[in-house]
Amino acid sequence: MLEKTLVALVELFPEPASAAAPAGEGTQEAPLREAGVVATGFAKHGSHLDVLCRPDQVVAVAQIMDREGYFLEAISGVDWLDMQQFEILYDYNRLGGEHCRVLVRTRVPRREPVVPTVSHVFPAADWHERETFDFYGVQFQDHPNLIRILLPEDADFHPLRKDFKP
Amino acid sequence: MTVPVHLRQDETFVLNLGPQHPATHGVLRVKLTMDGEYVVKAEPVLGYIHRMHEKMAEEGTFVQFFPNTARMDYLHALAFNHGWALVVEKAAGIEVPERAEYIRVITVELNRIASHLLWWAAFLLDLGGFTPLLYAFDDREKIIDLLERITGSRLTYSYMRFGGVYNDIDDEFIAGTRDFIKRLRGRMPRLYHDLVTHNIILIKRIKDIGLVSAEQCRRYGATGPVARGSGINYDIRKNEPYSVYPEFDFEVPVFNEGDSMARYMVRMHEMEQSMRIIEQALDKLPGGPVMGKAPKVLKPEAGYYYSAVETARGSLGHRLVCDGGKNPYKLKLRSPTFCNLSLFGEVAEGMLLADALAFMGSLDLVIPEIDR
Amino acid sequence: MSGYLSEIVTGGKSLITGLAITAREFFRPVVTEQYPWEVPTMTPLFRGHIELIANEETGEPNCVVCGMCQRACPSACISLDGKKNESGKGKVLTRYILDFTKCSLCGLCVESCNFNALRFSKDYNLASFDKNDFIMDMLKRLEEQNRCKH
Amino acid sequence: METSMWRALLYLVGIMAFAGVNAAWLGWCERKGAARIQRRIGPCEAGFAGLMQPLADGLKLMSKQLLVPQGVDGIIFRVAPVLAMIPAITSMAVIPFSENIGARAMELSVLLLFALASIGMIAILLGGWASGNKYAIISAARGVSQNLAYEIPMLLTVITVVLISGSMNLREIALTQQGGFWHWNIFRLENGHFLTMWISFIIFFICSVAETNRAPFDMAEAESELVAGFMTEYGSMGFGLFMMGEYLNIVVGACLTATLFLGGWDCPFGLTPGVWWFLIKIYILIFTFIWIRWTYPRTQIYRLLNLSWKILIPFSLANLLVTAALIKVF
Repeated sequence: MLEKTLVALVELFPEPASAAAPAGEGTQEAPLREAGVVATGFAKHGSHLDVLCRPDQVVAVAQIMDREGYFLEAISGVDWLDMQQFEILYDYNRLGGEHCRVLVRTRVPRREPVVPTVSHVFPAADWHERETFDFYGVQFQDHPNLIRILLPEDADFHPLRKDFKP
Repeated sequence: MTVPVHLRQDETFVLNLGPQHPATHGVLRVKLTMDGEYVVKAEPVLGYIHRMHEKMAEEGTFVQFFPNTARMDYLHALAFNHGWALVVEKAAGIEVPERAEYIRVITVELNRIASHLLWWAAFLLDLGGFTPLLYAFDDREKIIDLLERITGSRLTYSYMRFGGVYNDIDDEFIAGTRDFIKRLRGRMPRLYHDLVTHNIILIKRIKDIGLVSAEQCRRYGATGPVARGSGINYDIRKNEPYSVYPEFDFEVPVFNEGDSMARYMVRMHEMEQSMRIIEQALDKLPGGPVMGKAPKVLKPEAGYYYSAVETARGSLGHRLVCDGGKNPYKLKLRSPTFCNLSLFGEVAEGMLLADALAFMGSLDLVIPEIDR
Repeated sequence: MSGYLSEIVTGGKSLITGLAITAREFFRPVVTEQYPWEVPTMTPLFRGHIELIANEETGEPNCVVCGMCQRACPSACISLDGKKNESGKGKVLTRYILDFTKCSLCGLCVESCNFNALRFSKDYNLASFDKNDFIMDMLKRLEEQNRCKH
Repeated sequence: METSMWRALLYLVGIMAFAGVNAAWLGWCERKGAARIQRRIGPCEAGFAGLMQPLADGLKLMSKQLLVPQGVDGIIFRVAPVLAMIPAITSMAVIPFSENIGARAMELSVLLLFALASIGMIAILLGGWASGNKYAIISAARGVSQNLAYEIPMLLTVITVVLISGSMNLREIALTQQGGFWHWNIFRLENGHFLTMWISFIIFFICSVAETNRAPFDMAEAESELVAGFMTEYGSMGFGLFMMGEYLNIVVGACLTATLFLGGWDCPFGLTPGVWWFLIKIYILIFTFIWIRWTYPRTQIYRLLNLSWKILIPFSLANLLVTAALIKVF
């Protein structure tokens, strides 16, 4: 299963996947890894594959995952303040059958954080994306109704941003 | 069997189910557009008990997040403790002694039975039967007393620490657990199954109500008893074995009908399986310390970490991002009921109000876990 | 037609067994504890609000004002300070305030104190109309305990 | 019967007292019975074993303020609870408590009882509609369709009883059943009625439970779905009157069942007939009402209507046919 997914994902990124970066990259690593698929140890990181892709490829990856029979477990946002970037993490996992969890990451500049929505592929994403928008202010293009889900409607702040002062 | 009925779109009225409503366990509001008694569109509105646990995680150190974990799903608090302990132990590479792992499994399974008992009581209350609640609470009280003996609190436990558990279990706890299991096994067939499961009124009330297909579960990411009720054999204790679960043999109850009755039977069988796990864990309980060595101030290596734990309601995921500091850089809590509820809107269309509530009861919602 | 009849028969039987069970329960003894008259006994590890431990002879708190519990608490309920000891070898506790309204009884403070100066008390029925009653002064409570002990 | 003023006045006071005491203390019986089934104690603080609890509840209800929601038809809002009480009390005038205790033995008393029962249904409709609350309107619609669905089988089974005892007057019906339980309608031995009468007893009992909106059929005030159904907007004595109306309906239902099937004031062995036997029978029946309520979950509205239209009515029709045939044959 792992190889099948790996093969399916790799052909999505034509340029060679540089596996130079260590398993996870912290904020201080020098060369920013461009798009690619890296296998990470499950015991340590809890996910088998770590995919970094450009924002516009997110929908393509979601369609591949849907075809492979994965389900979308969670969408989370990370605010890398010092690199002035938001990072959106998509967690895909298998329901039953051989276990394989894939983490898909994409980075968007902090000033205009826009990512295409995957809610038409995975309806589960609808609420998760609304929550990421609610806490970080990431705009998901053509999302059915991108309004706040947890915070009151008239809240004008995004609490999980690192520069949020209560 | 929701009779295929022609819903007149124009003559609908909006009915607010909640936030103060007896059937929503907590403060969930569902905006129902109704045509007579049929639900045309159901849209859950969340956020009435949102406390921003994820920001609290970023403020405090790793250890200081333990009280928060118990406040999200207070019915299965120990599984949330277990999930948080697992992800940080994975990140920081902390060893947990064998005895602590066994104690964790025993207490988590006891807490799962307590959670299922309370779900069963509240589900029957939604359907109008008041007496089963008292019988279920009579049993649940025994578990709560047992867990209070060793953890110190009754509902929101902060019992686990990185590298083990807060304090050891004693023989009185072991004897008490064995008595409890014998007692519940004696009461289960008569008070739970004869009085309720085989009752024709209940069968008519939840059979073929709220049909959820396996494909819907996959697209909405529903896990736990909701998925197992629709034929998906996915239990994290079996599929992604963690802690010492591989050492116990237990089956995962899976029903294919996908209606509320299937979810009901899944949970009833799960109580039985949890009792089997507890008995095996008590038999194989090793000696030794309960607290491994863990550094006072944790600074896990930077990176992306994920741990999934099987709670009574589904797979609870902790997506942790560390930047090498002593606080978690980012913690996303993937709560199972958040995804289970997201399919309510699609399934509840065309249902009667009474069926929609029976369906919501079978989803086993805990609202603070949805809102976090 | 047969399904119709068999359903009525099985349905009727299940209703009768239901009644029989509740009837038997009707005559069984009561299981509830009559709270105001029968008071529950707390288990040894029960977590009430924290209190100071004093060594037996002098009745002085063991606390050396190191502030570890103040830092360990996730919701910053503990505030304490002390002054230099006259004989110059350490500090003496002068003020130990616990804001019990914010405490979540997680036990990190008791765990972090390695001078055996904190423990959980056993009183559970704390109720009052005024929030300030829960801003507890631990030193005063210790003196009362010492006074009523001898 | 001489119709002097004193007799009418005496009966008026007697029935009002009977109704008042029953309405209040049935609440106490219900809470004690429910508690015992759930193995707890129930009210035991107010007075000896909680006997003063209904008084305490009554005073509390009276001291509360009756809020009339804004923009609602005030008159109907206030009339609805009273309308729920009237039929329950007036139908007690016709019930034969014993040989010589019976306010008025009218010729068509059975018919009067059922006419009054449908007034109770109108009270639910008015109460639900007049509160202007969406939950109340749904509950009113449910209450009406349920009462309608359960009135028909009830009438059919009563016709079988009237066929056997030959008269519509409750006193005559009770008189024909005197002398030992084998004379009671439920076990009627002569010309083979015992075959069909216990079926009509069961159907009648189920319908009386459904008439009073209780137990598995409490669709009108379904707590978990419709908050409090048609009583949602009612505050103090409005709610109080609705509750007392419900309890009095139970008493009337129990009296009717006892008179029609269990031989009114007749002692099981025909020795000492009297009003105490009648009261014993009523309270046993009332206990079964309570017992059923705390055992079963609630049915769904369509199952409930299916139960009536698809099962109860065909059965009661067949029952009526067989009874008529038996009378013809023997």
